[in-house]
Amino acid sequence: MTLETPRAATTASAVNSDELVLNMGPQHPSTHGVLRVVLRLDGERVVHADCVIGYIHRGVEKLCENRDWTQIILITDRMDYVAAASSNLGYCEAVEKLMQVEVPRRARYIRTALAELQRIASHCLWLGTHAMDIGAMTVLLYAFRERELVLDLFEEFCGARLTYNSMRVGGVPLDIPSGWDKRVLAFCDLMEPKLDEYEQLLTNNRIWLQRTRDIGVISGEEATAIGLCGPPLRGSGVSRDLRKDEPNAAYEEFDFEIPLGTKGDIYDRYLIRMEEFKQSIRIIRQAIEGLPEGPFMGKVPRLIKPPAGETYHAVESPKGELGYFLVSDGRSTNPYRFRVRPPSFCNLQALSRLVEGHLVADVVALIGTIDIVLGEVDR
Amino acid sequence: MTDALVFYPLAVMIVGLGILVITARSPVHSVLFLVADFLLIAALYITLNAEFLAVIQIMVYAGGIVVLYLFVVMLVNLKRAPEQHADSRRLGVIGMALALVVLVELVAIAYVSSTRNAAPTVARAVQSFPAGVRGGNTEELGWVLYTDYLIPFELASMLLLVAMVGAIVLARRSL
Amino acid sequence: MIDTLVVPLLKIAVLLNGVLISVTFLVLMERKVIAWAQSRLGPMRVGPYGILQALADPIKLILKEDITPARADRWVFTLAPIMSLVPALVVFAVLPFGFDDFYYISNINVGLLFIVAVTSIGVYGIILGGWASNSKYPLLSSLRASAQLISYEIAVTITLVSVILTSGTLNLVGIVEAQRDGGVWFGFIQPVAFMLVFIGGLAETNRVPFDLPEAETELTGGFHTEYSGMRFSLFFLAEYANIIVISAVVAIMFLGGWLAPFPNVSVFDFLEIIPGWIWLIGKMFVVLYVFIWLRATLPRYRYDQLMNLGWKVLIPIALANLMVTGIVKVVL
Amino acid sequence: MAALQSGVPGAVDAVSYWVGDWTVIVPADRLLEVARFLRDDSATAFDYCSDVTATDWPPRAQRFDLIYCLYSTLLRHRIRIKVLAAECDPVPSVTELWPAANWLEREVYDQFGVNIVGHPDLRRILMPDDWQGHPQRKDYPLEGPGEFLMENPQDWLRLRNLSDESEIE
Repeated sequence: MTLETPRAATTASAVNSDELVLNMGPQHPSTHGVLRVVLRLDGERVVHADCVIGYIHRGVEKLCENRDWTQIILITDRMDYVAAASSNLGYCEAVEKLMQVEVPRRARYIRTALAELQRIASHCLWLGTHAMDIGAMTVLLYAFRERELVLDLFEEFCGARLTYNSMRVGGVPLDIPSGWDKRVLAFCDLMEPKLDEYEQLLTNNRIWLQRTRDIGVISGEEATAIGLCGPPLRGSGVSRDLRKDEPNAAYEEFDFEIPLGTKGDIYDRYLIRMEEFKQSIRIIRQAIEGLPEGPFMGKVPRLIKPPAGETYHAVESPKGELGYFLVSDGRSTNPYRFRVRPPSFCNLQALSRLVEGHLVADVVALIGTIDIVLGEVDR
Repeated sequence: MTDALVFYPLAVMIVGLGILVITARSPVHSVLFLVADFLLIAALYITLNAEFLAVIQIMVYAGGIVVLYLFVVMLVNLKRAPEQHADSRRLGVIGMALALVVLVELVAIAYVSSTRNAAPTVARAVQSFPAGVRGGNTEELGWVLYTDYLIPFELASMLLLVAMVGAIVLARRSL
Repeated sequence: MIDTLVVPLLKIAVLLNGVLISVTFLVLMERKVIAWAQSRLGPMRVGPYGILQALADPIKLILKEDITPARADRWVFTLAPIMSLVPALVVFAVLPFGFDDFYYISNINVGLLFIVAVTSIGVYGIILGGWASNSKYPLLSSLRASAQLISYEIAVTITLVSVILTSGTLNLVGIVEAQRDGGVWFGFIQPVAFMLVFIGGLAETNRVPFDLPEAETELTGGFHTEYSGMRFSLFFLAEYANIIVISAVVAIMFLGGWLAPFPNVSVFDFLEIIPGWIWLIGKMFVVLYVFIWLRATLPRYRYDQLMNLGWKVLIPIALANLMVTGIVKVVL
Repeated sequence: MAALQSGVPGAVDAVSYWVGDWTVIVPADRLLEVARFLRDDSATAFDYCSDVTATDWPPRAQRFDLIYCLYSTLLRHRIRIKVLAAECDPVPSVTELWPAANWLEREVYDQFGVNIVGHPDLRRILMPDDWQGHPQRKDYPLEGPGEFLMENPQDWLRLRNLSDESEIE
């Protein structure tokens, strides 16, 4: 592209007339829920994009401030509803930090395995919908086929397929069912060849490369400044994964790598998530094979009532940094302040920066690459 | 007799559609009438056994050029009320004068060609190939175009090329 | 009287019904093939293995409410689906299914050009449909669609010229005759042209990976977003009828039409026991299958990439192919 | 670490350390100064703003705590800045330092009604633009302010100060 001279601009405006304002969403097949993006278009090129969110704002924070500490676990399920276990993990650990409770090692291992299974399920959903947005229909069904298997494992563990309520302050509510560990390992064996299947369809597909390379490029410094987290931040080459940087659960005992991108385009973010699948499988294997004996629940009073104080605790959810800021007044059984730092919300903020100058079709691809869940954005 | 039966209704419809083109209120409707008009003219060509010409008429005019008209008409803001011409009467006079010139020209051409029997090659071409023969008049048309009329043909294509280059230069002044 | 009026009318009736029915089954075939590609079953409820789905779909569409948006241009809104369906069906008038008089409705000398010309009229349905809806997504998509159709039409038409040079005729029956006499399908003589026409055909029928005008995930449905009921189904019919036309053109021009395979090898003469029209339909099926297969496999191009491909890749290749064909023709 | 930053700007009211988290309390008018120092100084290098939020303590005169959670991607440490503000006190926006704070501050404004000044685009974010009240305040009832029915479309138009349908995009 060359810069237009003023003269050309005047002739162009005579023909082009005005910019077109296009409302993408809240009812649109690829805004992944009820995101609304108001696009100002010059032809098909996006001049400006403004995200309008809040369509499923349910006042989760307010609600949680009126529920007691245990009931909240249920509500965290309903924020990022495709990665409920990660939300559970973050919340339970934040409360444990507030109460200074020691969590037994076995519980931490189980939590890690659950969180990583959840990462695989969430990434499956991301992969399927992202590919679908770019037009590759089959990947969606392949990815959902495997996600189904993860959901089966969760169902076996805690009885639910979507909103698990799978952890408690101090540990996990139940020990693993007999044979579950073997089935998890069998799933890991099955998942690895399936990943190759996805990659065959996409990684070297020339159309896929054309659609994803050099689209939505963002440098490491800018990504940090704008608050990207999770795979989009790592795609820009910033090494920041809370599993390594601030190890929670049992991550410091496991051996895994953090994939980093170089360019910060859609393709890099895609490759990173594909690699995270493999790393997750690696972590699950270590967690299940090395599962220690012992209690699965720590010593926690029946009525949870943390001392007065406040804390911020963040975990690496599939979407990025999922942080909980909790304030306890030490008197009531409700948190005084319950604040979630939702990764999707902060990542979505970068959308208008990413899409500028790209085409309408890229907007869809970029929404996909950010991997948002509106339940978490709007809360 | 049958020729006349086909020709006159066609001619009436062509003229009628032509009038609708300039009287229709919405420009898009005008363009649509124009398409219909071109299709009927193509039908007229078929009655003259000029299949190739008929198909080219549809392909180039109906399928190509009018689509571009439609683009322009659609993209220009139609909601704006048609602007009142400052001096529509003077424009009308100029229009009438131009129409008269064209009319005189047409009559002159018709007169000259009927007396002097111009374009003998084309007439020969049409007559030498009766309709229905494999290859039809397409071959003969190509033959005539690339031999007797080579220079006008090449000139016309040069003109189009220049127009194309000009259009690109206009559209992308910043190149 | 019977020869000039009744027989053609009968043929037209048979062909039209045949086309419409095959469209419904083509939809079923598409759903089934894609389902198998994606390790699912596809429609299974209506009839054995879901075969009657082909009938249930049209019934559903006919019975649905037909909505005209409040601010639409009523006349054009109604006219658009008709304008897109009619050309798609008219083309079948010149498609031959055999050498014999019996197998075609009309055998005109400029058959190939006729097909190109008439399909180019189909653009109007799309442009007008998008415009008349008075809605932004359809307008965007109709602009996309018409630009796409016009660009790829140029590439396809230039490519067809090189095939015409090889065959020496514009007549579709003549083209198949030339393949019979030459003893080889044009797909082997003109492999580049074959690929170009195939790709151009994908683009002209808005198929994946060129399905931008109806890119559901971008433009919510494309130029027929505002259409419903019968008018929508007319668009639908037109689209699939066009796919059948393209597959027929590809089969006739490059795959020997109704000729049995290996027309020059006497060992394979027994293949000619099967009637020619079955061969043709079989070849069309193969082409259609590839269309569907691609849909299950490939992602979608972006609009500018599509235009680049059309103007900067396909058209130059088509021109080069034309030149090479011309030189070879002169030298031989 | 905390000693370092308190040594340089000299604007910190209090420092606390509890369950592994550092918190500094800063007056609102010194916030930008402290924040810029924390971002730019090589010993702190807080280049990442993870969260901006608030807590409402109604009986207090300065009822709001604004909390800025910062993180350093280079040194991998965290800190919280806390700013106390009354209902109308202007609190400077840190959006120019960390663009990430843009939506987070909008949310604080939306949910608490904190008077943030210098924000480039201060609109409601989660609640509708014409919402009355700020839901996260402690004096806002959980069930909401109660809804009033709008049976007549004209009511809806009047609510938005529109005269007729044509003004609606």
